[in-house]
Amino acid sequence: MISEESTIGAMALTDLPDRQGFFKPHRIALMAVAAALVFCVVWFMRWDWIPEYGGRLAHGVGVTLLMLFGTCILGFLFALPIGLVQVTGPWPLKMLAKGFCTVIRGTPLLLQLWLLYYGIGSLFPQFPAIRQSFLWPYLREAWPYGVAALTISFAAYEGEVMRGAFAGVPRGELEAARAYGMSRWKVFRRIWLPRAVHRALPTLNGETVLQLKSTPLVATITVIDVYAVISKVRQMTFLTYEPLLLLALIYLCLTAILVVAFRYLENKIPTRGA
Amino acid sequence: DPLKVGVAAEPYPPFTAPDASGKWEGWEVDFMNAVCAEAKLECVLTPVAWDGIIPALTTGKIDMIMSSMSITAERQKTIDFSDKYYNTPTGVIGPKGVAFDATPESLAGKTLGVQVATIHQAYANKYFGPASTIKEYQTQDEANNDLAAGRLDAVQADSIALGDFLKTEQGKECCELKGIVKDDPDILGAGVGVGLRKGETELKDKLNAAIKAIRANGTYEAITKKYFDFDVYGG
Amino acid sequence: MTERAEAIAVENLHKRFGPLEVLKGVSLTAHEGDVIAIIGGSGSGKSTFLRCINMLELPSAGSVTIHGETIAMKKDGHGGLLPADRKQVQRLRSRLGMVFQSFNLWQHMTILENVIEAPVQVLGVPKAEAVERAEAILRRVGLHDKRDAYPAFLSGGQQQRAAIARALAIQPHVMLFDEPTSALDPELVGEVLSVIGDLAKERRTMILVTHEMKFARNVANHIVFLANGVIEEQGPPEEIFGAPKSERLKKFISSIH
Amino acid sequence: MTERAEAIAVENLHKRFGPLEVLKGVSLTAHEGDVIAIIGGSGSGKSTFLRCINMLELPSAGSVTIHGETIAMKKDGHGGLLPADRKQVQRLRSRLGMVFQSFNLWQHMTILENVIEAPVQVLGVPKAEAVERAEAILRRVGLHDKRDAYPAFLSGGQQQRAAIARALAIQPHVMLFDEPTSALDPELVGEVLSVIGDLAKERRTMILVTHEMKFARNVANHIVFLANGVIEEQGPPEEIFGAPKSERLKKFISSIH
Amino acid sequence: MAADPTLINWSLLALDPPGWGGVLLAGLVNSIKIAVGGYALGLALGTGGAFGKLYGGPVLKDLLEVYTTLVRAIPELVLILLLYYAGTDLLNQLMTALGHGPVDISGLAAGIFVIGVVQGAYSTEVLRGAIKAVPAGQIEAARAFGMSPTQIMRRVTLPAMLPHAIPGLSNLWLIATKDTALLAVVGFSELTLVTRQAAGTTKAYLLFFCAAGALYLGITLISNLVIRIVESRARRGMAAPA
Ligand SMILES: Nc1ncnc2c1ncn2[C@@H]1O[C@H](COP(=O)(O)OP(=O)(O)OP(=O)(O)O)[C@@H](O)[C@H]1O
Ligand SMILES: Nc1ncnc2c1ncn2[C@@H]1O[C@H](COP(=O)(O)OP(=O)(O)OP(=O)(O)O)[C@@H](O)[C@H]1O
Ligand SMILES: [Mg+2]
Ligand SMILES: [Mg+2]
Repeated sequence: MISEESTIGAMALTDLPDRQGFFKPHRIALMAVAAALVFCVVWFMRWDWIPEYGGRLAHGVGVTLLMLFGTCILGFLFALPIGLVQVTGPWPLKMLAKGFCTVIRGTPLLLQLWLLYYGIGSLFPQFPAIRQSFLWPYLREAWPYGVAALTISFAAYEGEVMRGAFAGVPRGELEAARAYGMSRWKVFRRIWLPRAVHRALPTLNGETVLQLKSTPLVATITVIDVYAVISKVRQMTFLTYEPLLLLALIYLCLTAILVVAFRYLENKIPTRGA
Repeated sequence: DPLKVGVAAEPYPPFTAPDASGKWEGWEVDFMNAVCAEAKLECVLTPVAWDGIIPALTTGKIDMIMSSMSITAERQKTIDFSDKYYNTPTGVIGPKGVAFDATPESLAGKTLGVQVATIHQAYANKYFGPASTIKEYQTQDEANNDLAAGRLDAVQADSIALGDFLKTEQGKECCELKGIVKDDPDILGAGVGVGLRKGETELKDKLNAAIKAIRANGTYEAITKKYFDFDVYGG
Repeated sequence: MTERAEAIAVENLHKRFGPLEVLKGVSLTAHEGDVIAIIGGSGSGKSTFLRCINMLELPSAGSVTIHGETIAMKKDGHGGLLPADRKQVQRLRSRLGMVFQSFNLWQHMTILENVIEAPVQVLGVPKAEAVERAEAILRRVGLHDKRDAYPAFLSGGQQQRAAIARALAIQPHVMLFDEPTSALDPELVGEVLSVIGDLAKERRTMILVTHEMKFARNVANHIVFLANGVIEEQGPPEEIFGAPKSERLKKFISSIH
Repeated sequence: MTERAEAIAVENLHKRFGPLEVLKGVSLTAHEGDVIAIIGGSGSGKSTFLRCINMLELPSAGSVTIHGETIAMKKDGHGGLLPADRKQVQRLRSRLGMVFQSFNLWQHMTILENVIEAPVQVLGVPKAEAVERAEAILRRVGLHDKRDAYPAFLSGGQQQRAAIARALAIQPHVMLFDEPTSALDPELVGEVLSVIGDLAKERRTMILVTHEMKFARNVANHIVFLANGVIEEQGPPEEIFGAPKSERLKKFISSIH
Repeated sequence: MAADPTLINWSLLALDPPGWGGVLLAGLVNSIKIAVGGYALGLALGTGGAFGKLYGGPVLKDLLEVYTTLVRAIPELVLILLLYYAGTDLLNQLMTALGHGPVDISGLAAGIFVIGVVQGAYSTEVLRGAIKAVPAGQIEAARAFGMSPTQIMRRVTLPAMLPHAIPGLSNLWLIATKDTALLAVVGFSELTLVTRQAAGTTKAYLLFFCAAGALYLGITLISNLVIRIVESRARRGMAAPA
């Protein structure tokens, strides 16, 4: 597979402007223009619907965040073995992991989502055993399918990233650990894993932002996330732009929060150079 | 330039649905051809996502909507409508073997599926929510499918569309009509009309005249016979 | 010299990489307090030899005895050897302090964390005690003020000293150094050599691979000249540098200056 | 020496990086056939001086004259200078062959392509002719068999020779070398120095920044000692190395060995 | 559900009606058209953007920063909706203001425009990173030999940055092919939408989703092959092929 590095670089969004030297004359002019634009948007467009939908929007943001964090954490847990196996595993597992990553990364998430929900999901009720099982109340819902699809997708992309991260930990550092008599598990837990995760953090940041941007797809299988709420606003008010602009703003804020949070994590262990 | 007639890209049989060759057919497609011929308009059918069909009209991507869109006061704030060209009651279907009818009391606690951005969604929200859980689907098809799959307890929709579903293999097996909902003209509207941009009165007059003409000359009846065994024009 | 205990005894060590036989039967005994310098041309197998001692490289044949305990090996079925008892290897390794040419400090830990890692995780020293000991060692190598810095922010010489501190922290019976100065600029070389010189003064057992002949001469009590996978010549520094016998060694020594 | 034409004349060159004044008025004249070696401590501004000559670094004040043609400069409004005529700079640059410390060969071109690039693209030499000339030069620096190799696959010494060939290909009036050997190991150093020595024998004008005093002494006819941004002392090698006058130079020379 | 769910009705995939294979292939062709067009547009925008960001004036740099940040932070789905309606709307208003009638924007053109704008932001960053990865010495050497800025760009900067840019650009291509699926939400009949229509009409959801998945996967795998060839060509001269 192709190296992910430069795309991730492009998607990482980690270079926020620094505070010093931010305010330059031309920036102030640009900001004035931007402020004027915002003013026009606020003044000339219709925003009276916001109070009515505020509660639902907040709820939608909650669902979006739940989807995001739930699937990122789950997906990451799957990604660890998928990445590790590709670096050190026996070849059948290696091929399996590689195949999984290729197939998932090679097909659109939207399609995977529908395949799970409308495809596989609609087969379940044909088996009375499933219908009667304790799982059925969950299988009836849409969100488990959304979580499953997003988790699988994240695991595949992140598995590829972790493969690179595991492979990229300098051999010497692992050798040093072995030379001091650490057991294999200890080498993994104390040196290999933390080093790999640390190396992967910037990439992880980019991938999490991408994952955030994938969450609105679950709206197409009836999960009411913030995107679905906005769709509803659009349908109820017949406004074309205003709800979409608000939605863009919401995602912008969520992205910014993610980027800042990851920044904080990354800075906990400083690195030098590129 | 030919006029672009917007139709929901999601299949809505028996009114609009693509066949395996990608050609659109159904009652409404035939109706469109007849009206356009009558009004001497050159029309091309243009599939648009139902979700964005009104913005598509207002931003000029299409010139009219013929997609089973009911005339409602809410919509009339944004777009204009021709006279109605069909009107059918709204029904509720559910699985066989479970007894309930189309009343709020009877549906309370159940999960009801509707298609987004339809009068049915508005109606269900007003009368059945929040006592019933209302799930919104991009297409009627998906709602029907989820009902068959047991993920829904009931589906509310246009009775003709539901009837069509109940006639299918899948529908026959699982479900039946539970009843017709109580009418509310404010929401359920005064039938289905052709959606138009505001201010296009000339086009609107032409269409109204054409609808009147094909109803008078028997074309409307001939088309309807192809698909239904009753009159869809309604009272 | 004979009454001191044996710290390390390597016997008839062979190592091949595929078709290439790098070590062709090397035997070496280090007694407690010995400082042995291994010299030899590039590619002569010095690093490989050092790495075989703590099983970072598995020997193809031969045995390694550390403090009287021989590492149990078994055949791997491909003509090589495998450690019979992984636990034993781990235990014996923790008696050898290895200092790598490229330091190999763990980049995600501060210097102090690097130094206490092996004592706490491998030897089970309580953390407070390990920290106390680590601080003493860091003070000794002159790095106490850098204890909370991450390796990437240290100069080469400082990193090298941190690596030595890390190796010292497990109170090893033997220190193994692989070209401890080759990655450093001349100024830093002096800094590191003085630390190693101090260790030598304490009569700590050390085996070092080095290209710094002057240093080898001053610090080691025994010089081993490796060439073509065998020990071509060995002896006290005066002999090796003053009166080399083999042609190869003569050539090697003359080429240095 | 006075009747030979002036190849390069630098007058009262100043260069500041922000608050730091690196060159504080340096003047130097190289006549045709001169081989001038610039020596000095690290950070004394040797590289900066060389880079100012071909305007890779823009001087803050002063003038550079190449073969009688002075580079026209104008004020940049921030207290520095800018070339008044970009075309002129490009033209004059193509008379100077620069050999960088880190070679800077174009990695995406073969050695031959590297060598013909400037003649074809800048001087407009027909490709066939450029290839012919390039092959002759490559043969001279002993790289003819590597002409179709990419730079990354050559050893350091070979890359350095390729860089020299590339500079020679534009038949420069003056060759500028920035520490041509500092990135090489001792074996390769000899290889490169011998090529430069050959050029010196042809009486080609050269200005070189170097740390190899022995070489500077043998090859240069004029030594310039830079310290703290000014020429502290200059003269023929015998004087500079044999009878240094300034304290600083004395100290510098004694520190070399 | 069909009477016997285990029986797969392969005839549904036949190329001629009543099989849906032909429709799927037409959708695939549409997807590829949009992906190619959008990718090309994105590349053009990205090249301009990258050079603008590196060598442009302060105002241009800031504007490009806003463009790339916004586009990379907002979900493609939302961008597609915004651009699809707003983009064509603005264009029409512009045309009207200029005295022309409203132009007719085909779904294809709109799709290419939308994907292109999204891809442009990512390409900008990929290319910028690649250009920055070219060692400064390479460019300095070119300057020292008297090359003009355009010569440097043409002869050194662009070819030298290619090996750095290709992995990123390849990934963008794969993303472009998959992003076309999002145009389903605006009713453009690309592969995903026609799959949904076919599945909805025939109720053979699994069959059609799997078939579409196989087609997408096919694009990816073929692309990977081509990319590998291109990459090995561009990387010639680079040590240690990764
Ligand atoms: N993992 C390996 N696989 C194959 N060959 C190897 C491996 N490690 C080392 N070698 C080869 O073994 C020989 C000896 O290597 P070694 O690193 O021990 O040399 P050295 O004496 O340390 O040299 P130097 O002074 O350059 O470090 C070399 O020819 C090297 O190429
Ligand atoms: N682009 C720059 N910006 C700021 N300072 C610089 C820059 N380039 C060089 N300097 C400073 O100018 C001084 C002289 O640098 P220069 O590279 O000319 O030294 P040098 O004599 O070549 O040293 P060396 O022998 O180490 O190469 C140094 O202090 C250096 O830090
Ligand atoms: Mg070695
Ligand atoms: Mg320098």
